[in-house]
Amino acid sequence: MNHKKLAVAVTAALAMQFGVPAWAEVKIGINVPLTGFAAADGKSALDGAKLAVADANAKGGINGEKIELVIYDDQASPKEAAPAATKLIEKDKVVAGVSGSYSASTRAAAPLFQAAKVPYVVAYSIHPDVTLAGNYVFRTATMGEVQGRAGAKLSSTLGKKNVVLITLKNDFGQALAAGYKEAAPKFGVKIINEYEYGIRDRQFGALISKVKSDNPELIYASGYYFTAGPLVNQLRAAGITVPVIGQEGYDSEKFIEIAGAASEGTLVTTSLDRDSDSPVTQAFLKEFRAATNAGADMVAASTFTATSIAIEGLKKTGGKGGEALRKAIETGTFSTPIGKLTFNDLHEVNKDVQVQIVKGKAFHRHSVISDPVLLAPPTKAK
Amino acid sequence: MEYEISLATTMAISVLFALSLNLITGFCGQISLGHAAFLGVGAYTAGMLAKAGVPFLLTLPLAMLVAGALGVIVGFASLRVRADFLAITTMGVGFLFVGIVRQQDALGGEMGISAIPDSGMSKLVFMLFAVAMAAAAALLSAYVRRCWMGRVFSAIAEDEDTVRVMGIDVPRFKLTAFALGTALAGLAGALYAQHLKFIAPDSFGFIESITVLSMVVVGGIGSVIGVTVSAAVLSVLPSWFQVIGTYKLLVYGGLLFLMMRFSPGGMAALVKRIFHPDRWGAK
Amino acid sequence: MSAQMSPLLSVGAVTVQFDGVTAISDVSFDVNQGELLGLIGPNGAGKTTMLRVITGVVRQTSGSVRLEGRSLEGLPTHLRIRRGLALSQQIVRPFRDMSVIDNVALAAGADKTVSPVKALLHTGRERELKIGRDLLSRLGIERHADESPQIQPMGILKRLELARALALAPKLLLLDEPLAGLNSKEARLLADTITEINRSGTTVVMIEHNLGEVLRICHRLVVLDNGEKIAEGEPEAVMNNATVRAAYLGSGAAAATQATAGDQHAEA
Amino acid sequence: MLRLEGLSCGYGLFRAVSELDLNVPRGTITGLIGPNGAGKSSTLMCIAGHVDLQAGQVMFDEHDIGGLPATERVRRGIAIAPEGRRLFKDLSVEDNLRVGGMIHKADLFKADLEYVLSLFPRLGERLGSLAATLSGGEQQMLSIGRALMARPKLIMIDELSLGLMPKMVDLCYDALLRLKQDGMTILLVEQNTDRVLSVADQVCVLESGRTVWSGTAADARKDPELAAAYLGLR
Amino acid sequence: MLFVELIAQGLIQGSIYALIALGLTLVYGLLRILHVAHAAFFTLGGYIGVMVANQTGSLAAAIVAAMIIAGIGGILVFRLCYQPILHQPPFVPLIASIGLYIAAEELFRIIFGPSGLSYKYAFLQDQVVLFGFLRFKLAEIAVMLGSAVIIGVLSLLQTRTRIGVACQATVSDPQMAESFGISLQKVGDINFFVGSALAAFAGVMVSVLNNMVEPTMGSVPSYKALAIIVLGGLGSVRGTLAAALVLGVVESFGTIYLGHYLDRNAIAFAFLILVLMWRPQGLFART
Repeated sequence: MNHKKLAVAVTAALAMQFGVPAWAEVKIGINVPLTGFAAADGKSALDGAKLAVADANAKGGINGEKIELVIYDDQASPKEAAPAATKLIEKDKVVAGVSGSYSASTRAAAPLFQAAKVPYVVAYSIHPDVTLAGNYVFRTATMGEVQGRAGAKLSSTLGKKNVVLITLKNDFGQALAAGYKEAAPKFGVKIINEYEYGIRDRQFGALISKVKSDNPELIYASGYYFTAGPLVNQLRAAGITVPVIGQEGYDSEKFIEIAGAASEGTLVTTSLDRDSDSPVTQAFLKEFRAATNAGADMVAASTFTATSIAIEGLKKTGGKGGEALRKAIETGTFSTPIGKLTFNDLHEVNKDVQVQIVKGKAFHRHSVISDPVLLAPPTKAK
Repeated sequence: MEYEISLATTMAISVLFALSLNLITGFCGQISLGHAAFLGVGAYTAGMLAKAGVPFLLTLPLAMLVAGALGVIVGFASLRVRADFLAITTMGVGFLFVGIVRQQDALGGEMGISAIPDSGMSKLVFMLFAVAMAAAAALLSAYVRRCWMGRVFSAIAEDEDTVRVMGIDVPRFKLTAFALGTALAGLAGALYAQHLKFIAPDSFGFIESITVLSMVVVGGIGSVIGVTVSAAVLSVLPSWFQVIGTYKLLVYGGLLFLMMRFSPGGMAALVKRIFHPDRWGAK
Repeated sequence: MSAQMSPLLSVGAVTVQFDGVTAISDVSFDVNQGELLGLIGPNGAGKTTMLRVITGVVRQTSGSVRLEGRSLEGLPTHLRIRRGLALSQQIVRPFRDMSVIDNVALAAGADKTVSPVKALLHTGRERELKIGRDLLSRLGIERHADESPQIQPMGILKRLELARALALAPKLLLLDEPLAGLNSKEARLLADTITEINRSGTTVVMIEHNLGEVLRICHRLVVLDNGEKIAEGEPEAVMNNATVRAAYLGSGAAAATQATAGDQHAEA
Repeated sequence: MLRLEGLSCGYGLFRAVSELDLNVPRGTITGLIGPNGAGKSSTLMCIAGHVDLQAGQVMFDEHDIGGLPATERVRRGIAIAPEGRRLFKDLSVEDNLRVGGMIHKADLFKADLEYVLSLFPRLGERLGSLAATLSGGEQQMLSIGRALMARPKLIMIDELSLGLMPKMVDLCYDALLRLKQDGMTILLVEQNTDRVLSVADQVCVLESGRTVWSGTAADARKDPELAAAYLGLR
Repeated sequence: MLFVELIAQGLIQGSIYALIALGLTLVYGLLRILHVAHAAFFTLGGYIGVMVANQTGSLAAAIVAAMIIAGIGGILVFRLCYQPILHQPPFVPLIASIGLYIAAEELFRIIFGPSGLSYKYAFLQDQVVLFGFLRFKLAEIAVMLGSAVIIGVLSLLQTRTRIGVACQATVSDPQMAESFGISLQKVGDINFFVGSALAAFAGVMVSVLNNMVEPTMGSVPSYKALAIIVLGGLGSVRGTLAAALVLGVVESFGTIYLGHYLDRNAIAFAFLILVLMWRPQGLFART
């Protein structure tokens, strides 16, 4: 794997040095966190993107031209993402960009793609500002606030009234909490307490003692699998048996592996439905496992989706980027592993929220939240 | 050209930032493991002001003022604790800054501040402006070295008790070093905010503090030229290292270690050793 | 002229305790204008502590220190120095990153280092370098001016330490064992230099173990033992004092000392 | 037993002692005297292996030990009671003595401890106390005792009487004489010249890193010039 | 009741901190180096623990293997990395150590992958109820008891054995210790071995608690442990122990009652700064 990555990067660098003509291949750029604290998600994202490119190339590429993925590590940091984006645009002359990274780095990169008029498809970073950068930026993920609202609805569907929020203190967690708090009153859900934790925290003993004394009916806990795994495990170990609702950050087999038996019954609002009938979804799940020998997670599915959308758009324009590509993506309907997607005027996706439950050491469909009003992403008007 | 311009801007800001720490640590001998906090103070001050409609050029002195004022407060800590204790105290200041900003909704909390209004300068002009600021900081550093303040600083760095019995008000000079250094860091922060147009608490954390300290130490602590060169090189190293992709931090960390292990005086000493081998051969 | 009347430095009933242990107990003495006073006593008698009380490094538990009639109470070290004290430390501590002359020039620039603003606004130091060179040549080490202190033998460093203190143009020069580590010839030469400094108007208080030189050059002695003042007065009288001899010299050597001391003093 | 030949030593570029010659015969007490900063302590620390030997030789038992690390020198039979005593302050008196005997087997400890306690009965009462809590005199006893635990052939003692009450000084000097009777060789640095001359077989006067006089204690007393310049005035 | 629970949780966290910080103190006491890379042995311990346990099915084997390998690694770091730069100004070993830590963290990621590893078997995951209301995971009890036992045994060894006394003497005055035949290098070896082994033990225990090891798991301990040894008065073993437990409890209460104002790190460091301004030598330093 790493050698392949190295080879790609070296080729990219050499191509840059010796000025290989740009028409030989269609270049798509991607920024992912390959080093630093977010490296695990970066790897998933990159695997997803590579799979999308490999799929497309196997089917003949774009007008017979091969697609090349130019990969830069952004360490999930704005400081690294900005030069990476500039380099993609200017040196590598990519026709489209994909963000396989977190919000901080994506927010730094998006205005640069916008300014250069290079369409930029954002996979899973959920900060509202991302698409506000302009009309060349698209997002395939459900925004944090939207998912939070879905979480509130799910809580009431489960018939639970008194909820404790355990919020990951970063933009992802805060956006989720904001959405949840916004929608909770509508569904008669009462937030009896909220706690915050940091992304490096793995020990939640003190927090859990307090949660226990709050005696909630349900816990809405934001996080990534690496924080949620220990959190859910420790919640259960402390004898707290009430349902836990998580989000797409949980959506990885690693979550089940880490939380172990404690993960059983955890609910997750996400974009990927493993029990979907959709052939696209099933094909993706199968191919991903074949390519990486691991189960796909939400990050991989989203980045696969984002990359595929860029490729689909390019197919329509015959490999041309710029405004043509923007329009093609804007107006297209895309069949993806996370459902049929269209973009609204702010280039956010309209889609249902999937609820998955951990059952028998795997994610399975629990329900689908389909509520166009509640789940409406922000539009230009708003 | 945009890419080169962007890199050059990054370099200039890093040089400015590293020189600001060099004033405190290199010249005056007060180690700081939390210097990124002042970059952050400058960036947030400038960012908030710009969003409030204050013109870019006016945000700069204000950012310097706020950062410098906070710097003096932290400087008071240096009067109370020394050496390793000071290192850890300043590290704590860094964590405290990030921790506080995180919880301030007014400062964008965890989400940070984005869409900072443009300076109105073109990228090229902004780059030239940043380079000019870095050059000014380098000149200031060189001047401080040569004036009486620099002499007092290096004496304090070596033996502050003896400086005291020479009738010199050590605390005031230390505070001055902190004020100057942190104000320059504030300026770097203001430029940083304008360059990236997006700031978030994590950009000013421990890692950034360590990075800037390593720039100073690798350059050769106290050496203006050495620090300038090392900050310029180290700041774009990760971008150059894109070629080695996933190995880049490994190489970065390794280089840092090897530099200290085999040339503890940093690049300045390394260069000296290469060009004046006899001077070292004697030892 | 009135300064001649009142003492330059007046130490009044100073007591110092560290963690309940009394290091100095109720010691009083005056230093007159123009005097060369020797502060002597066996190791551990409290001499260096006394010096530290005067410079403000150590705070006395009770008692007072006055310079030119003004109390130094509560003043930090650097302000006491600015009032006219200067200290030459026992263990020489030159700034090793600076040349010999730079060390002295830094001290000579007291008016430029009085505040950070002044220090920032001044670069030139021709005057200070000149003062430095004059002092170095007065102390006979001008040929080492541009060398690093790191390679200098003790004799040079002792003189550098003294030059640095003199560069502050003090009214009262405090010397902590200036002759320690020097051989008899060097010690004699430096002692002569100290006399000369004193003659040219600087009042000197000197802690010194080299009794030969102390007796030769000091005008007056204060003797401490176990933190208490046990004698004060003309050198000869002090050295003949039975208490001093018992506590300080050891019984056997006293006779020999007495004779020698007498000789030395007569010589001077 | 110990012979220094043209010994020069110091720290880095600084030279504390120049070309010192000194012979310490077996079973004697040799006094090393001179003013502050004359290089006496540096000489002892150089023999112990802590100050850089810059030139010359340190011969011990007819072997040149100048290049050996400090850890090896104590095994050859040189122990030191250094300036300022430098006890292990956080350790008990007993543990300080234990460290002193570290190079020997544990089962020798008891016998050696008894010997030290017979010299300094006072330490026996304080075995469990932390070294930091001892009085000055007790600390000096412990410092000497610690050195003796190494079963040395030569013991070097720096500033034996410094800061001690006269009674304590007497006790320590009595112990020295007993050690000499027991066959120990002693190299003593002392400011209290009178005391040294009362016990030493020979003395060496250092000044500014050089030997200015050496000979028997009796001769030293007789030499009026020496007495005037270096001894009597102490 | 909540009060007691919070204290108990604070002590669990504190004993993990103590295990890690203890090694740092041993190194600082001897060499005066802020050994940031120490946290790499915590991570290394976690990885070895998971791998050996998954291979052998025995947690005991995993702990022993982790401690021994990390201990040997510690000796190597001492000899190859620190010994040559001991005489440099303090920031030189500090930066070297930071470089070393960054490189180590990356090495873990490259070798073991970025997403971390988990145990195949459920070790110590059972629950224990004490006094009717205090509920712990077995692993939590094991951490507390394990730390107490290890630290107790260590302090016994330190005071009751010749080697322990020799180590203490060396920390107190390295030169004099050498003068009595104690080799600085050997004591350094022992300190690095013991310190790194303790960190590895903590790493295994934390990996069991979280059922996860990841390349970045040492990053919080890397600076938190520095804060603790400073709080404890730099180089004082007892001070470090006390500071670790105090900090654990402060964080435990802080995250609950101050969590909305400051995050966990900020709470810890705010506490540190307050203490240092009040006592610049740390909480438990000897005067």
